[in-house]
Amino acid sequence: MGHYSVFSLVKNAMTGHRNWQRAWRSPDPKPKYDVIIVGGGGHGLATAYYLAKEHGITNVAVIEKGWLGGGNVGRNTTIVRSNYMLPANTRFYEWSMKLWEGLSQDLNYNVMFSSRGVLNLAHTPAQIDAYARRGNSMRLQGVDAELLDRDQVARMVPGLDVSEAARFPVIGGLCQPRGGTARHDAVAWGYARGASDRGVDIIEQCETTGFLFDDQGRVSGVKTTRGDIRAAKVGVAVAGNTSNVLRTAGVERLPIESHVLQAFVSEPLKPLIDTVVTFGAGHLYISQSDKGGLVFGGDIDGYNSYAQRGNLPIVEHVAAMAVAMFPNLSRLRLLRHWGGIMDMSMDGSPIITTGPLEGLYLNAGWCYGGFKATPASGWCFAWTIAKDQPHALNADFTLERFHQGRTIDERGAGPQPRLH
Amino acid sequence: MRIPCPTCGERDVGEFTYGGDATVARPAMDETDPAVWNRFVYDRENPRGAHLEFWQHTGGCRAWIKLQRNVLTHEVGASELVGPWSKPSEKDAQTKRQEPVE
Amino acid sequence: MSSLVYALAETARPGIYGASRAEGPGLEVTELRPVTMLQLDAWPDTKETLEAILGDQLKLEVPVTPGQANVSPEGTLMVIAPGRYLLVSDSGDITRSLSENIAVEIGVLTDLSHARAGIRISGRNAADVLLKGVAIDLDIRSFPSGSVAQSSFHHVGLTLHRKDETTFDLFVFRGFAVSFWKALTDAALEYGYEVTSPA
Amino acid sequence: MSGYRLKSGGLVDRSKRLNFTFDGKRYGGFAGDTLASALLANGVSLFGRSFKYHRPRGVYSAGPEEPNALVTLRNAGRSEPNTKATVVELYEGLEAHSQNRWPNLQYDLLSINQIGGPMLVAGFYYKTFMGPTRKAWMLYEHFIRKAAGLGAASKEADPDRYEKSNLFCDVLVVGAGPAGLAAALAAGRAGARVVLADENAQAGGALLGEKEETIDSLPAQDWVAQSLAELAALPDVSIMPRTTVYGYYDHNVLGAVERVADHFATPNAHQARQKHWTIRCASVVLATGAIERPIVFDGNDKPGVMLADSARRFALRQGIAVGRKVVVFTNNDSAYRSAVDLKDAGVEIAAIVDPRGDLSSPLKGAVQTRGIRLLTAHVVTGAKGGNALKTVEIAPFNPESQTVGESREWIAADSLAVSGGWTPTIHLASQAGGKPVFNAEIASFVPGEALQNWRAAGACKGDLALKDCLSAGANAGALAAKDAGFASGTTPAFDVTLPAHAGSGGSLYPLWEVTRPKGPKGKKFVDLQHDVTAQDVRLAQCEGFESVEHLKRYTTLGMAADQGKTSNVNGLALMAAALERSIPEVGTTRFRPPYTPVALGALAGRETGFHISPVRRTPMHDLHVKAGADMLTAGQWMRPQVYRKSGEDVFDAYVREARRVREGVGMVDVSTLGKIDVQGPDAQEFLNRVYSNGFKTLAVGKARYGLMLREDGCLFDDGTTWRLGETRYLMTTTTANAAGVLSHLEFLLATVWPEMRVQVTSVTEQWAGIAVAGPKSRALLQSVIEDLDLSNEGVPFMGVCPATLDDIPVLVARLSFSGELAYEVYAGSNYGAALWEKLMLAGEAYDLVPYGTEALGTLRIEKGHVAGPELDGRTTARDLGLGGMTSRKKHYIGRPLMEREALNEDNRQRLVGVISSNGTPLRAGSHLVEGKTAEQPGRSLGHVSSTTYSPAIDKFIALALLEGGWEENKDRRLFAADPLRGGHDPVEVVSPCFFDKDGSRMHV
Ligand SMILES: Cc1cc2nc3c(=O)[nH]c(=O)nc-3n(C[C@H](O)[C@H](O)[C@H](O)COP(=O)(O)OP(=O)(O)OC[C@H]3O[C@@H](n4cnc5c(N)ncnc54)[C@H](O)[C@@H]3O)c2cc1C
Ligand SMILES: NC(=O)c1ccc[n+]([C@@H]2O[C@H](COP(=O)([O-])OP(=O)(O)OC[C@H]3O[C@@H](n4cnc5c(N)ncnc54)[C@H](O)[C@@H]3O)[C@@H](O)[C@H]2O)c1
Ligand SMILES: Cc1cc2nc3c(=O)[nH]c(=O)nc-3n(C[C@H](O)[C@H](O)[C@H](O)COP(=O)(O)O)c2cc1C
Ligand SMILES: [Zn+2]
Repeated sequence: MGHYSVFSLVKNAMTGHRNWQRAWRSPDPKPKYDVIIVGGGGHGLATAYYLAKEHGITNVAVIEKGWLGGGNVGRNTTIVRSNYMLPANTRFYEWSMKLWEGLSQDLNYNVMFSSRGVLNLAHTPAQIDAYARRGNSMRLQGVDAELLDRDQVARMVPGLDVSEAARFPVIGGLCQPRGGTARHDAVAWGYARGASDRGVDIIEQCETTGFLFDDQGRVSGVKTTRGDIRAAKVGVAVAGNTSNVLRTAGVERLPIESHVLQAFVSEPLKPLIDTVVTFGAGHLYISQSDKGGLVFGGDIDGYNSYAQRGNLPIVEHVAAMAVAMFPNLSRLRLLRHWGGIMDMSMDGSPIITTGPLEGLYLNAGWCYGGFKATPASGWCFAWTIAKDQPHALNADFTLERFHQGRTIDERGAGPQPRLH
Repeated sequence: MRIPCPTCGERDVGEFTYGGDATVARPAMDETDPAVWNRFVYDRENPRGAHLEFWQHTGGCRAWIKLQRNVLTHEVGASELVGPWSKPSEKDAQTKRQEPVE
Repeated sequence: MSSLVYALAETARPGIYGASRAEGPGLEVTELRPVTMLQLDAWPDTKETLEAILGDQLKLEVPVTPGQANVSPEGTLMVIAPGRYLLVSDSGDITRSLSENIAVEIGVLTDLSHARAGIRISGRNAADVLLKGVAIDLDIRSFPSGSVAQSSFHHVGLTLHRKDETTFDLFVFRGFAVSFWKALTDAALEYGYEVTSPA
Repeated sequence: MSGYRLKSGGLVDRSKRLNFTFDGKRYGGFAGDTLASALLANGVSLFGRSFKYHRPRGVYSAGPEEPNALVTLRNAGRSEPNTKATVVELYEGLEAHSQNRWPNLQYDLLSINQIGGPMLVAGFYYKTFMGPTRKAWMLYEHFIRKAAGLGAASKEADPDRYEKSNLFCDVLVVGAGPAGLAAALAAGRAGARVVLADENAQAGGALLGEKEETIDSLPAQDWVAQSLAELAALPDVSIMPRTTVYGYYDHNVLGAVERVADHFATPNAHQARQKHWTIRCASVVLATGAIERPIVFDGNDKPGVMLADSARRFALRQGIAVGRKVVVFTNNDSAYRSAVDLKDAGVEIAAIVDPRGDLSSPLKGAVQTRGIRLLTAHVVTGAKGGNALKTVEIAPFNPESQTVGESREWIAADSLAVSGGWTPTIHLASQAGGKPVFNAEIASFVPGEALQNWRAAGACKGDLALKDCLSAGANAGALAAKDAGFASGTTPAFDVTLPAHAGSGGSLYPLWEVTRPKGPKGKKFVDLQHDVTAQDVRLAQCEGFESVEHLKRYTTLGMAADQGKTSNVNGLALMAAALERSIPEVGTTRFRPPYTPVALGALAGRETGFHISPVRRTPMHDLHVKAGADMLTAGQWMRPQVYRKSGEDVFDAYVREARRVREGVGMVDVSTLGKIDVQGPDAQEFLNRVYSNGFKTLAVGKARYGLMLREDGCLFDDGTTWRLGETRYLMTTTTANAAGVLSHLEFLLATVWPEMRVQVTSVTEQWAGIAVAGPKSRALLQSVIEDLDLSNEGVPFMGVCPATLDDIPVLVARLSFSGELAYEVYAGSNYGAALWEKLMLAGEAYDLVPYGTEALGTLRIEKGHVAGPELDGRTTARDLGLGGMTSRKKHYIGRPLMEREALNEDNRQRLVGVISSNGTPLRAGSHLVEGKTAEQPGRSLGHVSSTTYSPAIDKFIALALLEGGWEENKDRRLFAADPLRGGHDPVEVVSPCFFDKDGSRMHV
């Protein structure tokens, strides 16, 4: 793999850009690996990367049923933050944030991590209290957070309707200055390139259809549309498709439902919104991509779905919220909207664990917040697979916690996936 | 998406609130084994296809219904009322019902 | 009674508003102030019994299917769900006489007289205005006179009763009445509308 | 200067002159012009600058597929960036500006990007900008963002209005070209309710302005007029011009936007600018036509290069010659019509360049009789010019070997009309779930299998011949009507005559890219709007971005505002070539709504701004407002926070209010509490199952506080339930959970205990509620209630009795949230205002204060009563010191999982009282820590949930959740840490009840 830099660009420009190497190799699957990761999304690729980089395990295959990065990593609104309240979440997402901060350099791939700040708006004193609780929790764990008043919010986000006549007047907000966005596709490609370069085989257009078991009943590989592939350990990181993949291993039920979340992008505009702004009361979050499109999203459609497309009520609601928050957006046009299938867990927090079967490892339950988790998720999952036990950072993200009553319920919504 | 309400006919999805998987069997009230309750509360098949689910017509007649819906294609099948009115009386059966699309 | 203050007392001010049309305003909007609104619920095996009592007391034929209403001098009876009826009446005594006749074994009565605000809209654009919020096919062939629907408009739940081709009675939650009125009349601006004194 | 207005022809009204400006310069046009046609008529050829390289760009098409001619329309709050000049109808006073250029359109400094061009290839930014420091990206990003984007958004609010409505029909026909018209006629004649929508101002589609072809012996235009007249006469057909159907959603729900007033300077009073239609129909006919495709060659983006049929449309519709000397470059017959029609209109056609060696003789004849130079077996290899096209380079071509000859010729031309074939407009069909299928004959994709009830007809389906469009349209319309239940008669046959130069549809020679064997390798654009070149496509392939979806994301091909309408097929053809695979093997990227971009305002409609969510008002709302209360949002409700007197701030006001309650009497509007009528023979048993505490022994005329758990054993809600009769209860819930509790109860009755005879109905709106609290509450109420003895005997604690207050029938319940002697007085909502006023009046003698939610909070915190901040969805009854209310004797919702070990560990965070030790106000959201200093606070042991100044004990107090609970911690010195707001103050941990622990005050 050639090193990327401005010099490599100049050099290749002179030869008509005909000598670039593939970003990642495209090998045929070998019959056997040390580790197979099912799912070529952000988490699967990051896991492979860190297995190789941190644990020296390079005889690894990442198996992707479609094209790499075609899942949620390629369809999310790219918000990166670690502004969580519950300690298990805060420390995990903060580790992710730290990894984000050096990711482009680490990968030698510009993932355009832009720490432009993430601002959550508050509309009632009760919301301020709740944000204070969360922000203080962050600060006590060494994470940056600021509580802003209305004027500070107005200065930070010009164009935002902060008038008192608004239906839900803005009275302040919780800001995480280090939060921001990253270029979603680049994250997948960068990890793929990094992993491939370290020896990981990335196998696209290869769907797992079942699992192989050894005499002891341990998972010993996967059946795929490109034949059986053996491995001592199989990690599953298939986001919205978790239930289906595990079903083929005989795990019939999980504390997960698949729901559709939509995302939206406007026509490209000159810089207009410089921060990530979220309006929790109205279920809206908005930022502007470097290309100029306003990228925004709202609540999930609210019903189980594997369709990767949503319906009009959310489209209309999200537009209405966007225009209410920013009355100057009204004439701007929606360019495209799409959906992704999320693995909504029963408490809204993820699962990174050994099991539920011998030889199997599970990474799931990311709901609509797993993009920001990509580095830490891969890092922790790699650790868990390599050492057969969780790292302290993911020790709480077990599968047993639901039955035990040790849920990590940031929203307090209880076992109702559609409410997390 | 349009959802057939056995009472009101076909209505927009926005009038309904999702109530989750209707195949999970609720333990009897006197069941005391937490494992049984845990499975009921937390564990879902989450199939990628035919699904039987609860919806409430909160923006209409408030009925809880069971709906057959393919969660991959969003195709909607039959719906029926749940609860005391689930079995329509003779009289009701004769009257016009919205035929759910198959 | 002087102590009664209806939800739209301050809001539904008579006058002509919105676009002026040569043909006159496209619709008329009136606050309704029925004396009694009563929800009646039968048990599955007492539906016929309750219907008989209702028919008898209200001197009307109880419609068989949800989604229909019948009107008599005693009031309007709407069937809004299986075994569930909504009675709107100008009689103040009807609640007592019905409750005397309906034992809990037959059904229950819930007084909603204060829980809803009533609005009548009529005129050539009445359906056009409603369609801006209600996702129900209001074509007279699909939703003939006498039809009843429960739906929502501008996120406010409403019960809709079509009296005739161009007249609809609406009942909404009282607390939302002002917001609903504003949304409804705002939707009517392009046709012009006249507000008349409460009925 | 190249384009000009022809002496005659077109559908414009030459008697109606309209003035407009572009970049501040004044121009004139005619009614019926688009902004693009009017500018062309004025000889303007430079419309804008491209996205990345800032190359000069002109008009490329005459429709919604336009990639180049994007302008910012209107100004201030009405300005609309990225507007396609080709779809803007001209109106008097129109103002437009070019975009993405600085300082001006002619001389754009960023066109320097063209020099860096070789480096600015697809994805270059992934490979650089990573140093020297980790944070350096933030600086690069700043400049990249500025350079990117196209138009600039207004900073002002949009003054216009948007409407939304619902539309129901049997058959929706999208597109009013020949296929759509025929479909609408067939469906309409069958009696179906038909809606015919077309994005253009006039129906007719490709037939607009068409004179030479005839349908059933009528000139095409007249046939259109006749068809429209017939449709208009059918009672159940509506024709919707200027209406774009942009999205096809589940179950035949489609979104459409009608541009009601975009063709005016401003909408009329009360008129919407645009109207959004949600269309629900039984079946759909997609007759959306086809879009012409470019061919990729060096300089194919020069202003003056455009689609051949668009050049013709400008002539036929607006009477415009797009240039003075036009070269036509085509690989199929359709562009011959452009050449001939332009020639007949008096425009010089310098040559027709066609890679095909052979042409049908009528076609050849039509060209030759007009003396047009015909260069078969030739291709255009390049176009040159600065801000306008100057010359076109051609070379011989061998269609068999697909090779370009070396000899070159330069032809002077100011316009190059290109046709690479036609791409069916399959967007809606694909959105609806039909996977596109490749049709080799037209070298493009056509709609796949229909998964919903729709059918495609006409050019949209790949039928390019008019006769086929008509019959397919009629057929589709009839079948659609049949699906909706309307039998139709026989579908008509159409008799069509075409001019000789119309050629035949099926003789396309697939030609995607022309490459000079030798000579300069200039930029060849595939995606004009995003500046994606043929080289970029090959670069993507070389780097392994081979899947079409990777190609798209890596190069941004098809991701611009035109969503690749003119570029996608070329892009995948080039990728297929690079991979040496077939085009269908490469496939298309996924189609998504909207078909063309939709204003957010139109999607929002009127339900935005203040109307985002309705306001819920209590019956006393207006009185609170009149009394000057600060109103606060609580969900949808508005509630008085405090009734401030002049000079008071919120603190002063709530302290005064709370103090008055403890000393005298106060009253608060509690109408927002959820109220549910629970009735039926089994109501008692039902309540006993849904509450964690016993309800079997509740007597008629008494109330009881109850706890409701979620299935997982955590607390869900609390409230009092009043037994009003043998089988009738009034349940109250918290304001926030009212809807959730009702649904929960309904769910249980429907699914778990359908045999129970219980009815639950929300009566929240039926009752106005006022809590009258304080030592003098009894006296005050007794002064206005005559028919009820309010003494301890008459209405004991938790007693509920009917009474009359003046003429108002009320329910009086002796309940206390404040810990004082207190009553809740309920009356029908329409009495609420009078009730409040009467109490206010009678209260004068008792110095009654109205109090708001703030004082309500003070009073309950003093008493240690939990509310929303404590019932946060993670706490259990035991956590909140309410373990005693969880029965061990019965089965109830939530019990089995509540008993799980983890929910009962002693070190869980549990409710405590907290007192500020140093008199500093406590703030909700602070955390309790052990560390003595703000610098070293240590770990969070819990958090402060509700705070107040307590007038009763003259201290700043709070409720908090703390590991281990209060007894464990009562001797510990803890600190309330508030790093966010800069506080770190010592606190004392106490029992959560601060005042009147034995409750004697409320039992008097
Ligand atoms: C609209 C939307 C907005 C979002 N916004 C944000 C946000 O702003 N911030 C944030 O942090 N998170 C966000 N998320 C969530 C985030 O995108 C996901 O949580 C995260 O990407 C999931 O991890 P992943 O990248 O590994 O998943 P994916 O990219 O979905 O990867 C899973 C992969 O597994 C593959 N796969 C599935 N089954 C098989 C099989 N049988 N065999 C082989 N391969 C298989 C899939 O094809 C897929 O490529 C959003 C999600 C959506 C849909
Ligand atoms: N000879 C050729 O090669 C050739 C090629 C293409 C077209 N044609 C001719 O073009 C005509 C095609 O007829 P047709 O009826 O199929 O198509 P059409 O192009 O005449 O009509 C389609 C109409 O649909 C509108 N439309 C497209 N998408 C829309 C949407 N989402 N919402 C609203 N409106 C939308 C278009 O603006 C257009 O007015 C025939 O006359 C055919 O001969 C010929
Ligand atoms: C952050 C972000 C920005 C996007 N910006 C654009 C854009 O500018 N133009 C565009 O056409 N699509 C854009 N997309 C959407 C993609 O085209 C695509 O719809 C999305 O990745 C989902 O894939 P699918 O539509 O192929 O299923 C963007 C997506 C994301 C996640
Ligand atoms: Zn219903």
